Amino acid sequence: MRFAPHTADDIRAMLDVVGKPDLDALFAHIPDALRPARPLRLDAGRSEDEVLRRAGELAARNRVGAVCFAGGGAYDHVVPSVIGALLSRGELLTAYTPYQPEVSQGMLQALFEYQTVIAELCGLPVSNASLYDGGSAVAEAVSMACAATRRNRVLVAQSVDAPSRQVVRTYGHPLGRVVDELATDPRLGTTPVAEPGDDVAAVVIQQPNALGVIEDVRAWAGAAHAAGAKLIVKLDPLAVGLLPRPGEQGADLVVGEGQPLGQGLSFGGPSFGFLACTDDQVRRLPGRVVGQTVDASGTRGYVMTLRAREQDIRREKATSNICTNQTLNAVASLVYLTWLGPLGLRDLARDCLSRAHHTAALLARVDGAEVAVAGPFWREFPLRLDVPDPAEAVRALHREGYLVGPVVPDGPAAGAVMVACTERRTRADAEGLASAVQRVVQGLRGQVKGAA
Amino acid sequence: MRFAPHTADDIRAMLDVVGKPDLDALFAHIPDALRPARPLRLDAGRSEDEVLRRAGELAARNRVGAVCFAGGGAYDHVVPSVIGALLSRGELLTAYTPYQPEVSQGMLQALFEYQTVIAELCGLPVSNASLYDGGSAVAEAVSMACAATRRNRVLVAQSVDAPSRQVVRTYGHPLGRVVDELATDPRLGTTPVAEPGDDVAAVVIQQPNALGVIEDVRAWAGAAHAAGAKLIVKLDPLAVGLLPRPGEQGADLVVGEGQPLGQGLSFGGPSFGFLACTDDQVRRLPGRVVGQTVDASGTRGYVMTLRAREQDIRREKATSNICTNQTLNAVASLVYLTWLGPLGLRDLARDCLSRAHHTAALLARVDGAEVAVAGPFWREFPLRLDVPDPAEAVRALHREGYLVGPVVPDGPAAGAVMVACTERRTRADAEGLASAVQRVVQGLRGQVKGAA
Amino acid sequence: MPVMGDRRAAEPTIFDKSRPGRRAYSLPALDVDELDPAEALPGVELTRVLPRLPEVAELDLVRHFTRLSQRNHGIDVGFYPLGSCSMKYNPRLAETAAALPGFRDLHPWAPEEAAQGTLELLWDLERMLGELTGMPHATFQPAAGAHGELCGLMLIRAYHSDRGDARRTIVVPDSAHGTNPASAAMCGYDVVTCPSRPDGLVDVDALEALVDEHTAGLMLTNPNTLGLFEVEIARIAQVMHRVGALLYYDGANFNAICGRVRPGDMGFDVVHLNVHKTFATPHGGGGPGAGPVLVSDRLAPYLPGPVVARRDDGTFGWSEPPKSIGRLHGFHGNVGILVRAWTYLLAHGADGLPMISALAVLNANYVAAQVRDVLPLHSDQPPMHEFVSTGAGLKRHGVRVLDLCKRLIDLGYHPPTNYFPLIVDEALMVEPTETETRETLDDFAAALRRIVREAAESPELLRD
Amino acid sequence: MPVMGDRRAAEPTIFDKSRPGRRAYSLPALDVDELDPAEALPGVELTRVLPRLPEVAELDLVRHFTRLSQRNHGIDVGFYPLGSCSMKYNPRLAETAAALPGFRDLHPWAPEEAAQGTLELLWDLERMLGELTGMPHATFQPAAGAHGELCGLMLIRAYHSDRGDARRTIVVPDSAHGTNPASAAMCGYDVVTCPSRPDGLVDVDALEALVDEHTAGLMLTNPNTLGLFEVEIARIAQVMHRVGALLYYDGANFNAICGRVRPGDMGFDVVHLNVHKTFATPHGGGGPGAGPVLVSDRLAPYLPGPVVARRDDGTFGWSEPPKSIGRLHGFHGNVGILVRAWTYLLAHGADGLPMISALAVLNANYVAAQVRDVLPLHSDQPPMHEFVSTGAGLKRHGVRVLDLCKRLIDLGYHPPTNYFPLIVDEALMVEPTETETRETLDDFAAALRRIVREAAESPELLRD
Ligand SMILES: Cc1ncc(COP(=O)(O)O)c(C=O)c1O
Ligand SMILES: Cc1ncc(COP(=O)(O)O)c(C=O)c1O
Repeated sequence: MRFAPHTADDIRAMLDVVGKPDLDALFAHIPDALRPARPLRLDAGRSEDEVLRRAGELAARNRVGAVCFAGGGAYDHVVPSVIGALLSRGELLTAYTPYQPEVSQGMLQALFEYQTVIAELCGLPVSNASLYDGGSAVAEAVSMACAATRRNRVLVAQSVDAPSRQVVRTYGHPLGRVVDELATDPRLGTTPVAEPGDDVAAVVIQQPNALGVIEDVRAWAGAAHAAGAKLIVKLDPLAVGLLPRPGEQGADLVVGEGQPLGQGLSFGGPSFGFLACTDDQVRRLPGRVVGQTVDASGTRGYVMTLRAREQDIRREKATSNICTNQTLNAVASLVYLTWLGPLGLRDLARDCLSRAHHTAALLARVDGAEVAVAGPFWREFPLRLDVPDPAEAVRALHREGYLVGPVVPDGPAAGAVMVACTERRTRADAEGLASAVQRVVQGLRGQVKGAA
Repeated sequence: MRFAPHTADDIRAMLDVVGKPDLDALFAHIPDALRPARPLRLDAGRSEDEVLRRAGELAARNRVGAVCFAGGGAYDHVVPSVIGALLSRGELLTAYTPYQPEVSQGMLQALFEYQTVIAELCGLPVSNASLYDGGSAVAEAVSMACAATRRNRVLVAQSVDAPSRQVVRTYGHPLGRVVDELATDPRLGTTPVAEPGDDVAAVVIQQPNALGVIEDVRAWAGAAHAAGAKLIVKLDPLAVGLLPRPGEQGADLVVGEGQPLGQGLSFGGPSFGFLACTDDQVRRLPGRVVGQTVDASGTRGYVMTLRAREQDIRREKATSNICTNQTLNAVASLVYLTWLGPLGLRDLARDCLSRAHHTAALLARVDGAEVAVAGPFWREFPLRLDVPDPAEAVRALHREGYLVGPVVPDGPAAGAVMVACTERRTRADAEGLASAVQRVVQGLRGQVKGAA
Repeated sequence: MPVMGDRRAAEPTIFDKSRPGRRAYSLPALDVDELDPAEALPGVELTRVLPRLPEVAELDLVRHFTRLSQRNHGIDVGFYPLGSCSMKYNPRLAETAAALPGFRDLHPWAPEEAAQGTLELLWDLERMLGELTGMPHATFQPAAGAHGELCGLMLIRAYHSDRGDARRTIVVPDSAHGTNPASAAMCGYDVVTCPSRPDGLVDVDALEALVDEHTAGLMLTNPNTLGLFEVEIARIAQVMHRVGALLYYDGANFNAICGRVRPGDMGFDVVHLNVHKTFATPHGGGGPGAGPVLVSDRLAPYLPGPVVARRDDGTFGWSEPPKSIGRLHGFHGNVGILVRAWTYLLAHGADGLPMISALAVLNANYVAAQVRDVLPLHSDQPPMHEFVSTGAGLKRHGVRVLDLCKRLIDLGYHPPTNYFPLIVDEALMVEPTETETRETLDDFAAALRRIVREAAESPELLRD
Repeated sequence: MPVMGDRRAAEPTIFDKSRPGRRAYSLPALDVDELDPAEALPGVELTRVLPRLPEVAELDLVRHFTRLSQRNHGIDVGFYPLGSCSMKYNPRLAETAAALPGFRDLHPWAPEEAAQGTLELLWDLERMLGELTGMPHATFQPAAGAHGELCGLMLIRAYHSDRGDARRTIVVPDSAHGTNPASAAMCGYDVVTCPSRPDGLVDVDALEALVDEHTAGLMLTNPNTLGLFEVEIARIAQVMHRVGALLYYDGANFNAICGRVRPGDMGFDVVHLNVHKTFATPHGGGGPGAGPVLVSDRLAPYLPGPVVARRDDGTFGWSEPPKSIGRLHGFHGNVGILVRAWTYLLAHGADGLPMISALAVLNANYVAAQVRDVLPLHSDQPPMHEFVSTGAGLKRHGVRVLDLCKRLIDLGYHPPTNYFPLIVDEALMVEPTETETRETLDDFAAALRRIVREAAESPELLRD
């Protein structure tokens, strides 16, 4: 199967124009020594139906039927049908980066609107046009803060999700960046506020944090600013239906993972990262920014601004290299936030709160299970299970039809299992989970006893 | 949940303009006696997620995982992904009938192209822009033939699929139309050619017929014409990858069920019916016809022609009442036929032939199973099973993971089970079916013995 | 900002783009012996030529239909006030539901036990539509409104015949949609036209004079095609029933009263609903729709078979009405469309449906209030979900409603239905539907007023 | 035929269309006790204002984005000869595959046993990409090409560090894409620019003079950004390897050689592929893409973890490379995009892939042959999948390549990449891709020739 339109006649006629005897001749100037010694070890091409059949077989091997209480940055929120219907339109799906504004006004305007809603959610004046994901967004924010403060040490709360902390380290390592962690309060699950040293470029906290607990952003902003450091908040964008926007509370940079905003799961990608900042940091923004303009005829229009920072321009001194990012996902989040609106955002955030607390109360009644933190949580909480291996408990619960996780990897709640309740998790789901947890804990405890 | 945009403010302001105190006042002139005595006995509205959850539950109760060897007018052919991607575009999906050509050129041109490919497949010069389905298309063709010949008796081969024969009867009954059936050759499964009486308006045969067997269209055209009758052929549109187009062989009207042309199954609808005819019958065509025109500026354009026949025009003397028909399905078939092209049509028809004959040979080797006709078949054939109740065998096979059917309702092959092989049915599928048939026949035979 | 490519230019046809040997298709590799057709089918005439279908690569196919679509208006693009069509928002959730593999991949001849989900859905739908119409029994075979009309009239005929009563005529108001008389003719009836009063309502006295023991029934749209509720419907029903005739309800305008007034309570005996109007299934440029027919108990035995039944064990199956008129469809009707309609009913429910009709009526009255001084309404009775104005006043400027419609297109609006109903001179039939915003309605009303002003001040603008 | 509505007019923003209280959303009914946030979260500061998100009904939402999309060009609409972007047909079958619930609904932290399908797919993809690049080990975390560059350079850095070898510089040709030096800078390297020869190829002698034991590596695109195959690549690799430096292959132009020449065989040590170019996953207006990185055995221990592994029992799971540089992505990369790329590889296979590159090269050469007399190529070496012409000759008419591009838009064409690569004066970089027809290429070449003619005959047409 191939998508090229060429008939044998086409090829002959075109080779004539080009002046080559055959297709291989187009490659004649490539030294023979570079050609592979043997034919490609790949199957022959397949028809659409055969490809989809194989895809269907593999897809069926993923077991996605479980009721999803999993969290850790990706949540089973409602994804309204309009998103797929609109984003699949060829004019959006098959466009390149809007380098040519005359023929890209649709995408440019959508990105401008996206930036506006993200800035609004973050409570900051400026947003870029998307980043790869939440993890790299934290790392990019750290780089901005280091550049702004000319310092090279950052404090990252241990209650920031582990993958993001790792990405910060990976990005920082070649640059000699020192990444230290702020311990979590063992009882509350929050990050106790303390003044950073004056060599610190930024403090990074997460709201709500990876244990689901709500941090005191305002206090942290005060502490960071007192030390001349930036406060970076990794934000769950749906939390602002309930909590103040971090920018209002003093955060200098607000970043996050866009998955909750209408993105579906698809194993964690594609989704997108967002980043908003204060006005003074605009020139250091990684990625693209779309601006409004007025053309010669007085018509409103949109263009990619800060083009001097684009990737087709040489920049040995760059602090960011992002070119292709996650435009379509960003636009999907715009569609989602338009669908949700301010009232929906509020209702959704409140529903998550009610459902999560209801579920937590049910689970707390199960013998051998307890909520691992005492601090205030919103949609997600760590559940400590009295079992030898929490990963085994996660697997056993999945076999019972319930997906939970991830397992908290470190810190005071290490070994607890995250449980998240979106607006989709019903009372019956919660009751089902509670009795599954009961069975699993009993079973796994028993196993150990049996083994002992 | 509702889709109306009205806020409470909107409603108030609009009622002011209209001069009504509240919404109920808009209905004040409707006599009270007409209002229902009690509130609606319906559930309260649901959110999108809840509706889709319920839809998902019901959809899951349909068991569609079986390998599909079923036929009888609906077949499991490849439906390429491009169809859904294009037909879901809002400009096509949410348009009304193209009454206003200035803003409907896209749909009009697509219908014009549709008519062109259908006429081409049928081997006749004219096609309309679609009918409801294959069954009603046969009935409409019969009406055309009766009007043209001013006769009111038709001969319908018993080898035309039973539902179509019933629709012809239903449509004809109020008009006093006499519908007689032509018997099927018990050995061959074809309809033996015989001269109809000179009171016969039309002979209706099916190509290939409902037993899957290929009829002699050319001979039937001769016989019908000799009696002054029209020959109506209900055509499987994919068969012309192998067989001559009926129009070439003398058919006056060619109709059919469009399902095989990229329509998917969806329990038999929506799909569409097609109808093509000779030039002299154009004014009697039911439904719509789109024609090409040139506008004042010399640009090519398209319009609905024969508008005098449209439904917004009074026509007590009508012979057809079709208004909304199956436009989007017709356009889907155009996309499909464009995807398939002449070479694909040929390859597909030949693949079906090879696969069906291979499967028939395998099944014929099963003890208690035999192909019920000796005539030449293409994609589909009747299989006679040595079981007391063929419907029970169909159910048992379905439980084994194979869908076959329908059961032939009448005629010499009555009680046989139809087995169809599209290009998607692999060798492994056929082998699986053969062994399932073996098990089922043994089991059901055994049951009777056990019961006896 | 400039736009690339001229969407006004004619798009070449797919045949113009075709080149011999190009292809988009791919088929599974043949893993059985390839047969020579001539050998496998001895004695059968085989084709010597292949149909001249287009030959293009997949990208060219995608481009062609993408570009055609860009040359088409739809609800998704803008306001679509086409009277008698209920061009409201088509919720995308319905598309998601219909595309579920369990619905999409179900073969029409699958055994009942494999089709329990769809059968239950249809049974459920029958209950809901029964509640809304006041008629408990349904057939889902009719594929559109006109198909439903034909079905309903056949039921009326079967009912009379069954009583040995061979009635000959169907009464249709002069304001009726063309499909009404056409359906009656297709059902072998003579059509008797009943005049409307000057205010557009049925002239009941005239009706009474028209009917007798040969009258099989009356077809009525209520609200009628002028958007007016037939307030004397109870008397109309009396008149018909008194001579033993039945009443057929054309559901095209059901959006005006859905959840508020029930055809059954008005005295109708049989109704079709256009789910592609009232229940927002997409029109698709002229279908597919669905025209389920609902009937009262006395017509139930005649319904086309099979119908959906609930068995004692709680499962669902097909059953054949005892005196069925027979099939009207080769399979079971446009089931995929009925799935969409079902989602619409579920989404709205008891609270949402009466709100839909209220807001549809509000929107129509709101536009009417803003234009009736320049484009007079045909009637003083308040309109329901649509209104009919006359543009006859423009004639003195040499301007026709046709010109007004073309001018609307210039201004970016799809024109309303025009020159229908026939009884109104220079009719303009506006149905905004409930899913349009006040701002859209204001802008549209302003555009109409502007055009009327232009007609007086610079008619040449409109005439060419 | 007229067209309704002016697509050139500015579309109001979604905020312009917003009205307080309008809504599109619907959420499942709350079936647990509703908590008062202030009570449930004592001591927590709650928001007092809601973000000013747009408030519109669902139809207005659908219309807004439908109308925006109509103001955008895409491959589906027409030719898109944007050099360095491989704007080829994006097969729709890939969308179908990625939308399968088994892929779409998989949670990133699902246990391995619940993710066997996707893990096997990624393992399979690693095998196929390994075969095509000649490098057997992959990470799928990079979300785009530039992300892959950063990853690859980090691997090079980790490799050298691990050997106690703290190298400082990365060499990048002056023709390189901007992301190359930017990635090097982000990885803490000093960038050394290597000049190109007048014919656009790397000046290997100059390169040799530039490198020493402080050189960590060289980043190279081959064919390079002029569309020219670096025929001396073997010598380049020798030069680099001799000083212990590694070679990074920027896969942006892999479409030219996929299935024919392998970076591994050319001497490269690490490569990224842009699946949103070579393997036709849709660009989405600027992403999502995916930039998987493949490496030879010696770099494998440093790959970001976790990577996919096949266990002895035939199941698949995650494993952590022993000396991993750590994560580059919060989850597992753009897996949904990788599913699409996998379908593309399956669909084409061993026979199709070398044909793709051949026809991509043929198409570029075909256009080049038709325009090189008026828009001279930068080099005499035959171009591969794209060519770079110079429009410098137009300057004497006061016309710039920028004007030529605007004129192309008037004529209905998306302009080629322009003013890149920087080393070519008034560069015009044309990449037709293999999915365009000869007719399209003929028409496009004719349009270019027409504009060059206009530049001479009526330059004012172009200048305003
Ligand atoms: C009043 C009326 N009756 C009947 C019909 C016919 O319905 P359908 O187009 O679904 O066949 C229409 C359609 O516009 C109509 O407006
Ligand atoms: C030569 C070259 N290298 C690198 C890149 C960056 O790739 P991406 O946009 O996927 O990050 C591009 C993109 O255009 C490119 O053309």
